[in-house]
Amino acid sequence: MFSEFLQFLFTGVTIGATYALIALGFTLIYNASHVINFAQGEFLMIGGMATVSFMALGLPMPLAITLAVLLSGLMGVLLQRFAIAPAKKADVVTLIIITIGASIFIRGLAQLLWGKQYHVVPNFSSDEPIRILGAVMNTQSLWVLGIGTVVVVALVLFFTRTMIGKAILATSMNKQASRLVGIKTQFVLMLAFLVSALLGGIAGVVVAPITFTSYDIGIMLGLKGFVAAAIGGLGSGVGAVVGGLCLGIVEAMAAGYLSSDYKDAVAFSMILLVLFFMPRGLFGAKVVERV
Amino acid sequence: MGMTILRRMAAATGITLLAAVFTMSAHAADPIKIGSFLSVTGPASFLGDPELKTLEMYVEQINENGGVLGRPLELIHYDDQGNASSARSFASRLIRSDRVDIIVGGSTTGATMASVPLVEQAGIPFISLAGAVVITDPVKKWVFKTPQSDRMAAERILEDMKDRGFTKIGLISGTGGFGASGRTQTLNVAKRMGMEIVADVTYSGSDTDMTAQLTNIRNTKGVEAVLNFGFGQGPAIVTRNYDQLGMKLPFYQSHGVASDSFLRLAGKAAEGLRLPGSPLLVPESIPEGDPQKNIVRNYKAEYEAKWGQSVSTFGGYAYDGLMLAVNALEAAGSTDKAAVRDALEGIQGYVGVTGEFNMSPDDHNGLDPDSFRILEVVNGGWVLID
Amino acid sequence: MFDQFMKVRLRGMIVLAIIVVVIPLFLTNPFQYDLATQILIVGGAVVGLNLLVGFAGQISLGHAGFFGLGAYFTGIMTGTYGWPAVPTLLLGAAVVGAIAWIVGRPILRLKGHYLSMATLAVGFIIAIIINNESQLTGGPDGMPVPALDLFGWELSSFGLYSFFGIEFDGYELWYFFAGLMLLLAVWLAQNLIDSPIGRGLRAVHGSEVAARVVGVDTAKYKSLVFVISAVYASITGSLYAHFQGFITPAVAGFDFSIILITMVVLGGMGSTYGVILGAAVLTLLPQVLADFQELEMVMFGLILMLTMIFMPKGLLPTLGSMAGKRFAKKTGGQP
Amino acid sequence: MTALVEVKGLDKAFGGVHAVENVSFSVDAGQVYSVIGPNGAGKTTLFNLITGLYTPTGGEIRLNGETTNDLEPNQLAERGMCRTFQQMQICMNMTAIENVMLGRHLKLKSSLFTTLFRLPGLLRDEKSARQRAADLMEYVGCGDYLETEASAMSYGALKRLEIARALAADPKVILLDEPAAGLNAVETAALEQLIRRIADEGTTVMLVEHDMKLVMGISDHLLVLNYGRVLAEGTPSEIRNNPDVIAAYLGG
Repeated sequence: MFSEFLQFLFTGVTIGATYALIALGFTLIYNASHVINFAQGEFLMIGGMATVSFMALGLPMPLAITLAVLLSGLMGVLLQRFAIAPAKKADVVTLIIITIGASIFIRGLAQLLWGKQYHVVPNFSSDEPIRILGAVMNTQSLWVLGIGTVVVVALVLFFTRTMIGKAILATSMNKQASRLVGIKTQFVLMLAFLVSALLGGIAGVVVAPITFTSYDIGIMLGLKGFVAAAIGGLGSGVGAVVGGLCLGIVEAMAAGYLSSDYKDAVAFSMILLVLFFMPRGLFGAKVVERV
Repeated sequence: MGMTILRRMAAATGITLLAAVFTMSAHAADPIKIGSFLSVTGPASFLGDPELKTLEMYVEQINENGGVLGRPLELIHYDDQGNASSARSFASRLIRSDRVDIIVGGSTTGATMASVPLVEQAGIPFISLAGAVVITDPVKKWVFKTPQSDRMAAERILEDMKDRGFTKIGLISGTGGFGASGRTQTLNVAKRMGMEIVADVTYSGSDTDMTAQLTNIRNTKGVEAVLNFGFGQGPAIVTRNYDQLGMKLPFYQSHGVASDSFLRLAGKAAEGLRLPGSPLLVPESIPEGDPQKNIVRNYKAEYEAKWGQSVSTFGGYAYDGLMLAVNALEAAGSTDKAAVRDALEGIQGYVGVTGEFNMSPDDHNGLDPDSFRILEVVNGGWVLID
Repeated sequence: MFDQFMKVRLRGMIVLAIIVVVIPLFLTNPFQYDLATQILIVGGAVVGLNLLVGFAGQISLGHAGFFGLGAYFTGIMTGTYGWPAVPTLLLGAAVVGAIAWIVGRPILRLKGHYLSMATLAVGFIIAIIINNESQLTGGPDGMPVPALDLFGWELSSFGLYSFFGIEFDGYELWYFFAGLMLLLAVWLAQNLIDSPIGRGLRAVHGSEVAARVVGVDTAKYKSLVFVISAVYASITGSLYAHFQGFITPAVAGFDFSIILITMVVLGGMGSTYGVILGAAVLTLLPQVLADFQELEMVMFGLILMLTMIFMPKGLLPTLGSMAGKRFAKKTGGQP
Repeated sequence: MTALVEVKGLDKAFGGVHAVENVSFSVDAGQVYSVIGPNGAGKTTLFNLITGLYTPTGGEIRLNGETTNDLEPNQLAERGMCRTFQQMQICMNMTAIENVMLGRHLKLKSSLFTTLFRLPGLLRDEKSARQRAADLMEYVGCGDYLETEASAMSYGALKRLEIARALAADPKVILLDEPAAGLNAVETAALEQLIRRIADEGTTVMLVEHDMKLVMGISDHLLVLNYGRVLAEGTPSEIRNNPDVIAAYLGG
């Protein structure tokens, strides 16, 4: 029985780590601009698909991955420059629709470029799964967890130790004030999109061996990432990680113990429950209404 | 300045749109119009994509060879993106605006069924490329289909299991149309054959890990064989998870993954699994003298030469659909809809990629379960078992 | 001054009615009627959604859930159980309204993206239930729905009818019936907006604090408009089911929710006639782009993006203000 | 007779920081009662507590003898309390007169049914509400703006509009939070007239204001807050001569 539980837990943590990485991307952009970027999933897709096509060109895997992640980052910059920046006065919902339009556009391009088929990215290391106390774990899951941890630590260092990171944080706190002290907000926003897209690209590459990859893989993963970010509390890095892991574990446990038919419904009910008691998610900032 | 132009462009879009809709329709009356709506993009694109490629390729080929009844074929097709409501809209457009003579299409059961009321009302021959048994059972006057039904697939799989002495089965299925209908048929057939489904779990099309569901099957007492009914990338993930969990029970998939791309995705995890499939995947294993051999070999060679990717069973459905339509048109000697329908119903002994079709007023599918061959994955390739 | 208000409202309705009557002159085949009827029906749903999103400023990313509930309630009750269509439609609306009230109370306390998250979750749960309960709903492959039976008189888009010696095709009658329903939907929505209740709703958007201190029970009003927009969705969902004759879980799905909200935003939030234009554009666009084959998705995304970037207020309000303030007063903006 | 507004030992803490601490006072009907104090003294927080936007962490607030600690702003409005804001809360998605008619909300009790089908009762109510709103706009001095979109109005006009909206509910007590902020001398003089007139016509006025000339000129009673606590309370002349106030505030 314990091995069963452990198996569900492993499964949940692997999926959850994926969601967490995506949620972190949402959080970054949300923090810098208060935009919910529905095209976040497309960064993942680009990461995975570009890796596949660079490898097909005969590039060695590490180089292919690096290029793919950079391509994803470039896409993030272009998105901010040409879709978000020109619409700075738009309503929240309007911005959401713009990012939805962008995601359809990017997906359409990917489909033209790479076709509609699913592709495999090989495991980074051994295909042989690891067995622990009667449960098994894919080696790629360890890569997801490992790279996830590295990314989180890197982000923490980035925001606390570097000028650029601090500038992004400052902009998220108060645009006006940061402009006064000489931070170029547009530049900072672009950086936020860049980092977020790089993050998405990395997530896309590390999960591709598990989930496969195709031009439309970003839709569902992006949505799950948004869900994770909202459970954790939009704008909270810790929240994104915890929210992602929670969502993954709840899905796996629900599929294992309750009903596989309704596991997604269970996950969504959990969100409603969390928001019911904590209207700003688990770690969302408490805001006093100022009037 | 660029901004102004763009803004004007955006403004013009709305007006252009309205104008464009009103100018649709009106084509020359000369060619025979074959209408098609397929799920070329979206979650069922691996059905619609090879289907469309097949139709395009053979319509072109037929026209090069002089067409049908001395008239060229014109293929009018739309992408329903796997959405049944769009499928219905496009069916309406094909029938009422494009005024096609026959429809070959409908990648998914949902898309097909959503269009059936229109088709029946308009009285236009419709050859569906979707799987579920409800499409032709009960028989609908104007509706035919080329793939074997999911009920046949279930029968074929369960028979093979029974032959090998397995009667207690663990079932895992997708929650999409294909998986859900397949699950229902499997439950029914199992009951009829005196077999027992001891575990019954599902996964949704976008899931990325099915380990939890498989763990439950593994921990169910008495499971002797496992069947996965589903299509898309899901079954490939199931296959990999199955392997990772070290599950050694005999493993079956449905015809929903009968394609080489499945093998590519699942890799060595697919080793040893069985499924009911078209001989298309094993053209060299078909005995010489089998009437299907040449047809299958040619289709495979032509498709792969033209598109540079491996054939799938689904493209074969479209091939058969188009050829049945052509046969019926020729037999009817005109595009008269009732005559074409009657001709379709009268087709006997047409050998296609999928199998031998013998239509009748009670059977608008015309295939028998033996047209499914049981295949096994051995050394990364398909091997004909039965 | 007050009469002038009445006139502006009436004028909008008259223009809409004239458009509905004139359009058939340009329709050359039943397929175009088919599309036009879809626009009119879905238009009704977005007029209702606009009350919630455009006027009360509350985002919903799960509205198709209510549309789907209405469609399936009708499908199941009239199809499987043989209930009469009109009472079923009304009962369905009441049931969906009650469901909206129950889920609306807790989730409408949420603000901004958290509310959109919660509505998204509600929509997903509804879609999952419809997809999984195949005994009732036919599962992912969908279910057939009987033609609309108006107290013994069956309105089928395939039928042939004769009035006073003039022959009408079923699809023509459906078009006019849907047009009538849309006019009714618009009339009710306008009445609601231009009333004390409507001011309360708009104040929730304009300044929730201001609304509260002058005595508007904002929680109650948000629930109220949520319920009303759900009822709109349910009724139009029922009509849609009868009209289409076949429904699948896609009518309740996330994609359709996104399409509905996009219709509102694209057409112009808070502009009743704008959102109908939004419904028309988003219904016609895929049909037009279908001819571009594999470029369809790229073009759709691009058009959506560009329109929203350069016309953030939506099509009708922007076009309206381009055509001059007078025109804008009559059709776009606030009634 | 009991006081109209009565506050006893009121406390409000935000995460350990006391914005308002142990504040007590009472306002009699018909008074102009002003709250003054340096920036950050807790004046606006006090107003937010009284009008129900914040819930007190301690103490008691009474309106007309009824404890109102847990009431929502709309429930307080029903009991005759209305207010304006330091940072104006105008519905920019409406016209000017609609904003004032919004203030009339509580007097308009038509049912959903009446509304949806636009029955005669509603039309009658709307007509009288519109008339009343127009009169009030005339009264506060922005009668020229009736059908103007609120987003197109000047700052000074919006300030008056907000007062008209508060008055539209026929309140017993109206709380004005820095009504003179941002106004020029002429506008301020007109405002002083207006406040006096409101008070003379029987509506109690509570005022937070920095303009000492205005405050001293029209107030019957003053409360001085400093760091969330009461520094002094009394008539204008008492306050003017209070050494604590002079030391902490007036004298600088």
